[in-house]
Formats: sequence, structure tokens, C-alpha cells
Amino acid sequence: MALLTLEHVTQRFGALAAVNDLSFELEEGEVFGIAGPNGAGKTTVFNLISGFLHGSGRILLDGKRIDGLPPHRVTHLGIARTFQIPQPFQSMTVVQNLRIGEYYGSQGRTADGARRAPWKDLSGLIEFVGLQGKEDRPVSSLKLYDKKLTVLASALATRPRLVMLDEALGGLSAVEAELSLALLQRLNKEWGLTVIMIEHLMSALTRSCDRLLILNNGEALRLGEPRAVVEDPAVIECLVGGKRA
Amino acid sequence: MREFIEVLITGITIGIVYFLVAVGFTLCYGVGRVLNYSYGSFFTWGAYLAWVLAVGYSKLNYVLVFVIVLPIMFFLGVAVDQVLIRPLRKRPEFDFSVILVTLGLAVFLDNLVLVIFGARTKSLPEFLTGSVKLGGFTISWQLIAMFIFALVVAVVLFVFMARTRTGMSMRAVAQDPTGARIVGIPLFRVFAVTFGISTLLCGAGGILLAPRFFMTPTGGWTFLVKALIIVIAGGLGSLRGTLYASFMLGIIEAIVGWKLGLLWVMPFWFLVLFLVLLVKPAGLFGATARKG
Amino acid sequence: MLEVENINAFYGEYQAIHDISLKVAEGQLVSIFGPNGHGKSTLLKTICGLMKPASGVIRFDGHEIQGLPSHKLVEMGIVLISEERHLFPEMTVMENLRLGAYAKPARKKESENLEFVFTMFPKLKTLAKKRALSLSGGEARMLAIGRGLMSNAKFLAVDEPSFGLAPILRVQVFEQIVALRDRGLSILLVEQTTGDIAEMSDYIYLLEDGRIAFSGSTDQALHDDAVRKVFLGIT
Amino acid sequence: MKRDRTPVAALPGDRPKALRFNRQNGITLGLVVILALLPLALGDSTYTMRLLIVSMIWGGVAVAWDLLLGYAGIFNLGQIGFFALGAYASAMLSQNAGLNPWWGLLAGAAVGAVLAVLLGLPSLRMAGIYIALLTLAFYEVLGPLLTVGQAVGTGGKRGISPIEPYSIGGHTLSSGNQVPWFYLALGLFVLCLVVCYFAINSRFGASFIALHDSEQFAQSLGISRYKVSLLIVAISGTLTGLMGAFYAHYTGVVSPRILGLEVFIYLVVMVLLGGVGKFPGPAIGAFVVIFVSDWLRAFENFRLLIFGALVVALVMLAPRGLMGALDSVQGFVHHRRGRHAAAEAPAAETDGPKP
Repeated sequence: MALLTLEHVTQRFGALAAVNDLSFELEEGEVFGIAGPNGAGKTTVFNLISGFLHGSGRILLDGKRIDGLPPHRVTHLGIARTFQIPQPFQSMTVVQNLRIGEYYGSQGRTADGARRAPWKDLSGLIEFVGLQGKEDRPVSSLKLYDKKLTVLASALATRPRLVMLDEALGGLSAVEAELSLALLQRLNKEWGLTVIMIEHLMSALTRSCDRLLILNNGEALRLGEPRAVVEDPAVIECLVGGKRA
Repeated sequence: MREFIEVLITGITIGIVYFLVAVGFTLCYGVGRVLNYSYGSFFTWGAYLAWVLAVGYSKLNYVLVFVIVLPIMFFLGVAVDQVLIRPLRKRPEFDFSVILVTLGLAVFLDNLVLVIFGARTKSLPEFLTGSVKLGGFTISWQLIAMFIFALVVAVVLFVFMARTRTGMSMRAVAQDPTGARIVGIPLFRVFAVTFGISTLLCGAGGILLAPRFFMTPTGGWTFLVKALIIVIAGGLGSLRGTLYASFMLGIIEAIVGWKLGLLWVMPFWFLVLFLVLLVKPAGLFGATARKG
Repeated sequence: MLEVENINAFYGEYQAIHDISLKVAEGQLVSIFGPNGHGKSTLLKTICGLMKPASGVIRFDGHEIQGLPSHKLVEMGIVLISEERHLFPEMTVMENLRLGAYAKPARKKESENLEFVFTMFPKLKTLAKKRALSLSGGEARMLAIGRGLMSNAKFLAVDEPSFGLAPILRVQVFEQIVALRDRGLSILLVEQTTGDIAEMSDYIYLLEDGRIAFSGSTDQALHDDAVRKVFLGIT
Repeated sequence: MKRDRTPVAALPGDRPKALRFNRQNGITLGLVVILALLPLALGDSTYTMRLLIVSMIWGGVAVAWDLLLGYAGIFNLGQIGFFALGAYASAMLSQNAGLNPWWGLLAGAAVGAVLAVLLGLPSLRMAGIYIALLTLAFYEVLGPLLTVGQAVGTGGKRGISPIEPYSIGGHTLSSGNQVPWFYLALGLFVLCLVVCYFAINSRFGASFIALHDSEQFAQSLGISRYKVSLLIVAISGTLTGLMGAFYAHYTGVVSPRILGLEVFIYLVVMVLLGGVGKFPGPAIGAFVVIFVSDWLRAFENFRLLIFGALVVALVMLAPRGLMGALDSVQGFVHHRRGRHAAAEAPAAETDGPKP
């Protein structure tokens, strides 16, 4: 059975359909990329899955419906996410941010009813993302990259099975972006986490995704193996324009 | 029955004056995102300024009173916006700071009145005395004058908002502040003018209602709360909602005051507000009450 | 006419544009291309005074204009046509256009400019009494451009004019933009994708992640590998 | 007032830190110890004792209110309504139903809690600005309601008076001897401080501070916004109602005048002066306000004029209050002392324009 299933999901804002009749399935252990032009509805898809928006259609996790649940319930079921612009808790230190995720995120049960064990020790997680030495720094004193890491680590502290990354590389230097990508690979390979990522840096997507979904005007334009997808004339037309490249 | 219709007429007249008061409040929020809690004090100030001119220190004609007081109210509003509100716009907690600062200002202004004029109630004489019999109903001239004046101000306001460049720029800022900047509307100037107009309307309401209620230094609070209830019931920022809610609550006030006494008016208003919000959480014409 | 030198701009601490310099000469149509989220809109907003640059210089007709409030810039003739349109939804088409002529220099020429807008977009004339929120995507785009033209602009910054439009309308809008250039306006245009407008431009910049990845004349730009790299992530 | 709150002392995992000595609990402890010893120094200065008792009552309310304003970011302007109804509930139970006043404390707390939740249920789903409107309307309507409520025993405009004082072991407390009153008030004041301190410095506190800091992020980490807000409102309402009940029996009179503007503006100044979101600043603010106001008694009408101006001045010029000023002083000292360690200091942030 697929881990996550979207069936005919639609979200309207007034007359505009930000997401229109979108369906796809996500297998456990996949890295799934989403790209598309401005306003294609990428972040809306994230908001629908994570419970910040409630549109029409069905969203299932392990075959059980999760659409209609409030955000914190979705988190308790094992879906974590990050945000395009990271806004960690400014009045707390790094480790305190993580503890919020650890405590409030893992008190629920997974979709199959099993209790998920809380983190015994967060230092492993801190080391994993590379924030060691900064645990007790107030978040407000961090650079953007470290803030992104803090948000990511807090999301991971909820013990998710599926993590959704919204523009994880945006605004980072080339080196930082490389580090983030490597981190993402390890999440997938070593931790066995399923990953959905929205990204505008196409090179990152073609390199790290198993499958790539191109959204356009809220609809799925093409879904498949990344290389094949970006060579597709319709996708080129959509992303590059004209009949070029 | 006859009595009832007379009460109804009173209700409609109060309603239109309340509209003047409430519309200024809602305008201030709609355009400048300012919840002005010193609004009641401007109401008081309007009434006291009129008293100074018409009773206390000279015996001016009412027309002259309006001509003198309204511009003063306008500039008072502009000054408050420039000195107190504008510097706060840079702050992340703008809403919160504005509420506190206007609350403080309200207490200051009220007590300034108290210090100058004392705590004893004052009253403005009616503009006109006597009454007229129309088809069997007795209506006082005062009520008719109030109605006509308020109606004129309301119509002028609507025309101003619809036709003039300033009115249009106010609507533009309310509908899309970024759009307004794109076409070159200076936001801060529009905020200031809006605040001035809002204060002017409030002051006008104060003068109109002063003969009906006694004036006290803290009497404005009742009207602030009335404006609040009207505005919440009508939908914050909506002119049309404000209009309907004003008439509805004005009529309720007249009926409740007639049957049960004025003391019961506020409890009933709150009950109505509660019922409205139960059905429509954003008020009659509001769209943005809920958290997005 | 417009010179941008080494500007940097941030959203909070998120650096949206890095050290960008560009030039638009009088009567030129200059286009900037790049995928979404790469700082194009931020660049235009910074030029038009909706955002303040953290550092750098913007010169218009020789005057330094960075940090001036937007209404001053509109009076100088710098006008933004936003991708989000920012129309006044509750107002009629006519009222929207009239507000376009809010700036003092534009008021004198209001009727003249209105005439011009209506010859350019005859459709708007028939829609004059409709409220802006009831317009279709293409109509709203026309209105946004029309409103910009009412400001008596010397320099237009156009943000993704083709966004959300059907292909046929897209071509139409591009043709109108070229027509404006031919009438002597200077235009800085931003698009996500290179399309027909690329060939019509006088000069092209490619933006990647807030930095200029490539710049050159139209012929050079369109035959460069940079396009493939920036847009598709492959070489 | 998001930007600079005293950093959280403790969170899940480092729980003992809440009990470790820090500035927050240091100042609180110091305040309480000084207060506890004061009666020894003051002897039978009844007048000063009275002022101190009133300060403690309002100090408790101010801290509870700040829990909403400063920490949870809920613009509740009806706090005094909880206080007044707590007072009325206790007074009515003892005067009309003949209940022992001690039960009134419980009743007052319960009324405060229920009222807060009732007001919170509809308004917490709305945007902050609507909460400010609705709660102010509630507060303003309460006066007329209590006045017309004569039929159910509110005593109308005159209110309820006299109200039976507490008695301990058959000995009734009198206004002649303030010392028992003082320690009773101190007990309740400490209760408020302790509850608020642990509300702020606990797992639960972390959750509403997280919501205030970054709502979406907090929700995405598994915090239920609605549940947490309702709980914090209930806690604040309980403490306020409790203080109201005590107030009724201490002063022996309760009337709609408690809902007057004067009391409201005093409370605002207490919180602002002490520092919004700067526990225990508002409690200290209460002492300053009560004593300054007493000192200004001679000025009569000018008193409120001054306090109104003070609110304006504080918001405009010193929005962080006394505790904020203390932060700055401490920051300055740290800066002087630790200049050599500047390399450790976080890099200056670029303060770019907001979108």
C-alpha cells in the first residue's frame, strides 16, 4: 500500500483553483520532488497535506483519511514539515526548539496505533544536522542556514515517517545548499524517511529525486523519473518557455 | 400603535446619528488598521467644544458652532495620527501598541475635560424647540433637525468617498495598500486624513446627541462601546454593514428605552451582538474576522 | 536611463538578491528571465521603492533614487506593473484607471492617457463600469497595464505580464509591450520563462538564485548553455 | 510584544532549570521575602499595610493578565470583568446565601475560570483584533448588567455592602488589625506568582510561547492552538476571579464602580510599567502604581490625567517597561564586562525590509 495518497484534491481561493483535481501516490522510502512555475500550487499542496488547509478530495496516510484533521493531529500521525521562510521560536534556544518538537510531536500514536518512542537524547539529532556547539544559543542569534537546520531538526524530533521540505535550499550559499542536499540524502538512505521536497533549484531536484512532479496552474503536468520529466517538451515549454533548449 | 411609530421614528433618527459615529470608527480601521479606543473621548470633546461655544462662553448660533468645531476636530485627529500613531507603524506589535496608546489618550482627554469643566453634567440646548404634527404623529423639530443634519453629513460622506480624489485614495488604501503605493498614493498622508475625518464624524455625532443625553467627562465611553458593537455586528471595515447595524440597533434602543428604560439598552445591544455573531461570526458584512 | 549598481535586498534575513547590477537605456526593452523564487520580483519592487535595498545604488536619469518613497518615484515616472496586479477589487475599471493618474504630473494628462489606454485596450472601454474583481485573468492584466500607463510613466517595470494568461493572450500582451517600447518608453520586464518576448528584447539577463547568471544581447543569450542549466538543472 | 521577551528558563527535558536560580525567580523571591518581613518593620502602620495589601491583590491580577497579553498574545481587555464577577460571586454567596466566605474564594476562582472559557470559546477562533473588540464590549456592558441585575441580588448601582470578613478559628478578621489580612493577601499573591511562573516555565508554557513566537511552526510540531489558548485563558481567569473574591471580603464592599475606567487604566499602567511579557514586572508595576497613586492623592482630578499621559508615554517611549530597562542595564554591564569575549557574540543581523 502507498504511504500517502492524494485523490482528486482541490483547493479553491475564490474563483482561483490553486490546486485542481490533483492525485498521486507516494511510496514508502521515496524522495519525491515537486517543481513548477510561480503560483503553480506547490506550497498549497503542502498546506493541504499538513492540515493547514482543508480542500475537497481525499488524502490518505496508510489508507486512513487524514484530510480534515487539524495540523497538530497530522503531525502526531507522523508527517512533519518545514516552511519556505524558517520561523523558529525566537525566544528559545536551539535545543529548546527541538524539545518542543520532541515533546508535542511524538506524544501521539502512529497511524497503525503503535506508540512511537520519544527521543532519549537529542544530541544525536543535533549532531546529525550539524548544529553541535550551538545547542544553547538563542535562535535569534543564528544565521539563516542554522535557522533552517533548527526548523528541520525540530520537525525531525517529532519522529516523522514522512518529512516535507518546502524550499529547503532557498536563500542559501552554494556550500550550504550542498550540505543540505547531503543531509537530505542521509535522511532518506540512513533513516529510511520518505521525503517530499519543493524546490526551485532544478539541479537539486534532478540529482536527488526518485520521482519528480511538475505542477502547473494547480494541475499535474507530468510525473515520473526526473531526467525524463525535464526533457519532456511540455515541461520545457512550461519551465523555459518558447520551443528552446 | 401611534406611540410605537413615534418610537420607531426616534429609533431611525438615533440610528443615523450612530451611523455617523460608527462609520468614523470603521473607516479608521478599514483604511489605517487603527482600532481607535480614544474614539469616545473625541465624542466628548465635540460635545464640550460645542457647549463652550453655544452655552458656556458665548451664545453662538448652532450653524456657526458646527463650522468652528468640525475643523478643530479634524485637525485634532490629524495631530493624533501624526504624533502618536505614525511612529508606531514601524513596530511589529502595531495593533497592540495602538490599542494601549489610544486607551491612554482616552483617559488623558477625558480627564482634561474633567479638570477644565468639572464633573457636573452639562447639557446642550436643543437646536429647535416645539414639535410638528404630521398625519397624527407628533415629532419634535429637534428630531427632524437631527435627522436632516445627520442625513446630509452621511450623503456628503458617501459622495466624498465615491467621487473625490481623496475619497477614492482612501478606498484604494483600504482595498489594497500595495496597489495604492504602486499608483503613487502617499500612504501616511491618507492615514492622517482618514483619522481626521473619523474624528470629525465622531465630534459631529457628539454635538448631535449631546442634547439628548447629558454630557459628562467620561460619557464618551458609552458611545465608544456603542460604536464597537455596531461595528462588530456590521462587520469590521464594512460601510454597508455599519449602516444596517446602526439602524437595527438604533431602533432596538428606542424600543427598549421606551418599554424597559434606558438602563436596559446596553444589555440588549450585547444580546443582539451575541446573536449576530452566533449566526455570522464576522458580523453581517464582514469577511475577515476569522484567523486565516 | 536606469542604472542599478550592486544592490542587495533581504526579506528579514533572507537575502533575496545578491549584488545585482544592470542597466536600461532610454527606449530599450530589457528582459530578466529566471525560474520562480530567484529574486526577480524583489528586484523590481526594490527599484520601484516598495522595498528598500540593504546596500547599493539605483540611479534614474542621473538621480539617486534608492530609499525614496514609492509615491515620489511614481511622480518621477517610474511605474511598476505588478505580477499580483494589486487592482482595487471593489472599484470599477474606470475608477482603477483614474487612480492610476493619481500622481501630480499624470493628472494634467489624464484624459489624453485615458484615450491612449482605450485605443490600446479597446476591451477596457466596454468594461469601464464593471468592478475589478469581476474581471477575467486577461482583462485584469490589461487593466493592470492600463492603470500603469495612466501614471504617465517614462519607465515601466513589468512583472510577469504573461502570468496566468492563455497563450493567445500572452502573445497579445507581449506585442503591446513592444509597441510601448516603440513609442519611446523604457521597459524592464521580468518573466519566468523565455518566450516570444525574448526575441523582441534589446538585452537579456538570466537570474539564478538572486544572482545574475548571464547577461548579453538577445542572440548570445538564447544560444547559451546557461539557459538549460538555470531552467532545467541539466547541461 | 513578540520581539523581546525574557527568554524561557526551562523546557521539557531541562525541567530542573525552572527551579534553578535565575533573574526571574530571583526577583520574585526577593519581592516575596521583603514583603513577608515588612509587617515586622511597619508594626501597626495600618495605612501602609492597606496599600501593600491592595498592591498585592492587583499585582496578582496584573501578572495573570500579562500571561495573556505578554506571553500568549491574547488581547483580552475584559480582565477586570473576571475580577468583578469573582468579587460579586463571593459577596453574593456569603451575603445572600449565607455561605462561609472561605468558600467564596473557590466560587470566585470558578466564576473567573468559567467566564474566561465562555468568552474564550467563540473569540479565540477569531483574529486577535476581534478579541480586543469583543472583550472590551463585554467589559463595558458588564457595568449596566450588574446594575440592572438587582433582581438576582447584585444590589444594583449601590452594590453589596457590607460583606462579611473571613474568620479564622472563630476569630473574625477586623480592619483594625491588618496583619492577618496582610499574610492572607501575601499567600494569594504568592499563589498567583507561583502559578504564573510555572505556567511560563513549563512544558505547557513552552507551548504557548511557541504559539506566540511562530504559530504555524508550533502547530506543525504538534501543538493544538485552540486547546492551549483555552487553557491559558482559564488559568488567567481563575487567578483573577480568586483575587476578586478576596478583594470583596477585604474591602467589605463591591459595586459596579470596580468596573470604572480608573481601575482599568491602573491595571494597564501596572503591566506596561512593569514590562509586558516580563514576569514578574507587572507585579512590581502594581506596587509602584498603587503607591504613586496614593502619593498623588492630593492632585485629585489630575491623577488620572497623569496616568493617561503615562500610558501614552510608556507605549511611545518605553514599551519594554521597568524589566526591559533592567535588561538593557544588564546587557550594558555584560557588554562592558565581556568585551574581550566579543568574538563569541552572535554576528549582527542584517535588518532588511519586511515583505
